[in-house]
Amino acid sequence: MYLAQIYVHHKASILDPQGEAVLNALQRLGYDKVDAVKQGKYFEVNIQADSEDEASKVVNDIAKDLLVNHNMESFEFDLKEVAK
Amino acid sequence: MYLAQIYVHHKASILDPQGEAVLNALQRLGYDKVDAVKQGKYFEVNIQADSEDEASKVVNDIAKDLLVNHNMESFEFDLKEVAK
Amino acid sequence: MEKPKTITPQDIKDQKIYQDWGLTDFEYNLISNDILHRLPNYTETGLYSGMWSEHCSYKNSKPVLRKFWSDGSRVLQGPGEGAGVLDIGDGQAVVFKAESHNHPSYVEPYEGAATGVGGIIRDIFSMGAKPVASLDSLRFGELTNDKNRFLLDKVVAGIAGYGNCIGVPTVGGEISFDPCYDGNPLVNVMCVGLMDQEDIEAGRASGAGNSIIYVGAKTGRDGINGATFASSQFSTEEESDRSAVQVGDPFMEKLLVDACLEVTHNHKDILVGIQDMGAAGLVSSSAEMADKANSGVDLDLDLVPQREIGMTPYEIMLSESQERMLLCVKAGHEDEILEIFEKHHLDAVVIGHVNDDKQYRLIHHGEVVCDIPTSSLVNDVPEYQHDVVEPERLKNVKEAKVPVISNVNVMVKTIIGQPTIASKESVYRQYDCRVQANTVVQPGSDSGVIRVRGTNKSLAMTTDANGRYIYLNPKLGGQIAVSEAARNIVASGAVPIGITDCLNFGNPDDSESYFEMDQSVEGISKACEKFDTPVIAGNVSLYNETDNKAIYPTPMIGMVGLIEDNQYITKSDFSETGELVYVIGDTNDDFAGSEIQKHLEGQISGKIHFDLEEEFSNQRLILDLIHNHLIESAHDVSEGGIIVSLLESLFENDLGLNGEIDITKAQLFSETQSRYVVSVSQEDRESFEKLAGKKAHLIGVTDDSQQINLRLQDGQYVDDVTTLKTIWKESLSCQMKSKA
Amino acid sequence: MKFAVISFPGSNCDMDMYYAVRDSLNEDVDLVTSDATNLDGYDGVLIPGGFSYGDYLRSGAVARFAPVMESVKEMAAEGKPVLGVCNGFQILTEANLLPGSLQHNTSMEFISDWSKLRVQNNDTMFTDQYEESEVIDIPIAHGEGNYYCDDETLAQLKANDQIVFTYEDNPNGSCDNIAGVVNEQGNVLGMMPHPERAVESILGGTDGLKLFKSLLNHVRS
Ligand SMILES: Nc1ncnc2c1ncn2[C@@H]1O[C@H](COP(=O)(O)OP(=O)(O)O)[C@@H](O)[C@H]1O
Ligand SMILES: [Mg+2]
Repeated sequence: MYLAQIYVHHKASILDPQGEAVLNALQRLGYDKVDAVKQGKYFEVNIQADSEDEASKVVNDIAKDLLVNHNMESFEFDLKEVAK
Repeated sequence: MYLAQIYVHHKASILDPQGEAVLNALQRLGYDKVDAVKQGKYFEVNIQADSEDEASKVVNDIAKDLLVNHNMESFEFDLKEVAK
Repeated sequence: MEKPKTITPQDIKDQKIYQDWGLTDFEYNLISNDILHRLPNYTETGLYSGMWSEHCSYKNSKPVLRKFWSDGSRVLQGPGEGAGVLDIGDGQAVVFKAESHNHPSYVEPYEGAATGVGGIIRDIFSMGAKPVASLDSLRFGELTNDKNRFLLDKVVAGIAGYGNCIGVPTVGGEISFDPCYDGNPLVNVMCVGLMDQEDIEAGRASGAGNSIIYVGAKTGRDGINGATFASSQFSTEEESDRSAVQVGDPFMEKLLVDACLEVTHNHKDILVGIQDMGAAGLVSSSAEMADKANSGVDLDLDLVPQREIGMTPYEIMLSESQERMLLCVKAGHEDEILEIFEKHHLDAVVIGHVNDDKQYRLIHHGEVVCDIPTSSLVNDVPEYQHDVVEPERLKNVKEAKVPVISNVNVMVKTIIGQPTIASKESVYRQYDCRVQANTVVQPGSDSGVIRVRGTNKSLAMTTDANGRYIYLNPKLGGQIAVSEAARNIVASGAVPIGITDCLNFGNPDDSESYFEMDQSVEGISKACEKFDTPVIAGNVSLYNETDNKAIYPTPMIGMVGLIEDNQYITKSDFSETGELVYVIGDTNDDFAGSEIQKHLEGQISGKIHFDLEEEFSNQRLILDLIHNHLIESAHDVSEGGIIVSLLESLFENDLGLNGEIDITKAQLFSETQSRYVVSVSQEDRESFEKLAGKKAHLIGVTDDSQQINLRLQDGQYVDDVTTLKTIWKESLSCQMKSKA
Repeated sequence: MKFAVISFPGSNCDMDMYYAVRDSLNEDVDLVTSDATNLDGYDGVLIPGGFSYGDYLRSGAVARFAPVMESVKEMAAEGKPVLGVCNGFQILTEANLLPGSLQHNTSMEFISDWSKLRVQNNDTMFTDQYEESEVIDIPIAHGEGNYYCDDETLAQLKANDQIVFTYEDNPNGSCDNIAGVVNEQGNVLGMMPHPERAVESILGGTDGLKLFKSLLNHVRS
């Protein structure tokens, strides 16, 4: 069994109103050391797979099919083997 | 300058409707190897700080103040030093 | 794209780079030889390509658009501004317009639909009106296809996401399905606003020295030259070749609405003009504003708020970043306006001035990067006359076959379960239709109805389009589209007062496609004149083709009606047992383009019948009946035929119906135009029949049996209303959830 | 009597609430922006629905830092009535004036509809005009109305009779069908359904009126 941690973020040129809103709020709260915020999605997915390769294929597939909007987002992931 | 990558997720005991919806959709698409999905948020925050300690304090503060709902969510983060 | 610096005017000419941006050799030569008398540089060529695209210039559709009838005593503002305006009495006005976002919604359905909503709302408040309602008219390919289900799901989520957040209720719309919309869905949205007549604003930049103020979101590389993109045909291979997707920010737009309305209401004296930045972004808004005032502008692009670094003048000017507005403000009063925006947490900056030499001049990093006559961007675009050729299929058309119904119960169940016919509740349940607390009739009836707060009046609104009828007969189909909209308005107790349109067609260079547009516009115009509903705004979306396959010609009609007194508001449901049910209008064998024909034959064909005079007199009758309090409910008969209308009217209050109807089983599904189903209380029977005369056919009485029991010419139809209701209610969501 | 309706950037039901008080209750009411730092002179505060700050991070999360919230907290502490509807409810939970949190609806879809509510506690300053266990029709319109609290909190809510409204037909997955709760003192009510949309028969129902009338009676006495 594998645990995939998938990070989805906006592509650079895509407007991220959520990140903007968080940045503005932080600045109003006085966090003047915070320069830029991007907000994305984070998934933890449990995958039954016998090898890291197999798990990694599943992650790429589900990212392509569902989790990631390729017009606007890109993604990265980490895989960990975990006990059943 | 530091880049903080902050992962916010539901506490284990709490039902995560977004994750459930994703899991259902994946199962409908035929991904029967996917067992469980949790959906959270992922932030990339640029912080002007002179040390890792200072940056990490900022991250803890903004998480506590704003980014995380401590009723339902918990968080982790990584810090990277980056060029200005 | 190559770095602009390295591309010289000579390169643009020699390598015909302008062609990549949609300019023809003829247009390019016109610009360099007749307008500028020199070669345009990179930025200038880009600006012409955006402004001279079909989307901005209507160069292909203008000859047709001139055929629209736009007069009428209520018209305060016809086509040409952000939106049209009609007088509704008491010093107030209704403002509305519709817009298509078909291509963007195919590429990125959530954001495409959301930004469509955002764009049309900006058109409304840029006139000085408060947006009070929206409607959405949608077309998709069949739901048996994964991609179409995905598109429907995301488009609806996008409309909901934007409309709900900004707080404009979505009170109506329509959705239907045909294979011709595979790869080419239609996403048309309409917005309606209300205002005091004295507050009407125009998009004008006049008075040398007055300031041009930019407000709202920063400019990024979003949807660069989207206008040109929307004006070209689509091929599936090119899908990946596009600039950054535009993302909507409804929160930003909410701030903009509030701030701009404060400016237009309270600071009229110092505001010269205001316009939204839509297609072709900053260039189109600034050039149009200046041109309308017969002036020019000097803009300093370094002052334009930018989200990304290193943007070129071309990118800055043609970006279609959302949620931006442009104002012209009297010199010396800039700070007053900037303060208002600041109070609303918005960034606003002076980016230039009106000049006195009518030139359109842009400065970037201290260099003049564009210096051309303003008017040439807006007015010098050539207008194209197109050949019109009647398609073969429209010649020698035969009557449609009368369907053979072996089992009427099965057929009724099948038809009411078709996604085009089934309840759209699973969709409109996602739309906040009550925000602003004015919604009197919510989605699910014939029209959405919004009361005008502080008066005893209401506005009814609907969208209608039927590509099938227009495909079979463009001219009559055009008349039917307007009539169907008017029928919905009238059934709710309102007098139709005007329309907006969205002309969704294929490639105008195809002379058959052009014929369809030309003829349907004639039909629309004729019906508008008959009903006294001028065309006050509209939008054109051409090139709706994928891999050379065009959609059905689908002009969408958005209509608004006025209810002079709220006591006339009428719903489409039967409300009680013991009501007499009548059909107004005769039923014939009209199966051309019908739902049952599509279902049985897999395609549509045959002759369309329609009589505009009959239509008009039936509408008049319905209004008379309502004004005399002689009917309890009214529902028009449209797709699916009379059986669908009857059942829809029974469902809401779980009633039954028993009676006799002098038609055949097949005619239950006939789509003869100009008909209504109405219910009448027993005590009004005599007065009702006296007024309605031969137009009314008594067909039965409502009861609490929860059964429909109709004796027909060729048999009897009995079924359980509750079962039918479940099918009708759940079909759409079932089909959305099922796996292909 | 005078009420304040708080308008945050992005609130879109602020005017609906304002009109409900002004036109259906015939009481004095002001629209107060969230930048205000003082609510002196008001007998009660109404926090309306909408999408404050776009609801971008979590609904209500950013609004809780608006300057006016200090005064709202003071009023709550003084025992004056504070009503939060929809986004107002979300703001009150984020501001810790009410227990629990509001998550995405289980369907993950926005839901706009009429809903039947049961009045579970008609012994509050917001509900004493209703009958015990009365079932009322009030519109809902939310994407994140799924009420969550931990078991301990839920037990407390029950023990103190803090659950004021429940859904008859739970639309969003809320635990124990909760549609509205009060704080322990009983002067802060948060609810997802919109009573201000049910105060005129032309809008489809008037079941929300009794809530405003209860409130008014309380303030008067
Ligand atoms: N996309 C939509 N958005 C909002 N309301 C819709 C939508 N589609 C259908 N409706 C509503 O469902 C009802 C039935 O629609 P429709 O069958 O198209 O009516 P008609 O045939 O009378 O024009 C109408 O009240 C309409 O406003
Ligand atoms: Mg209708």
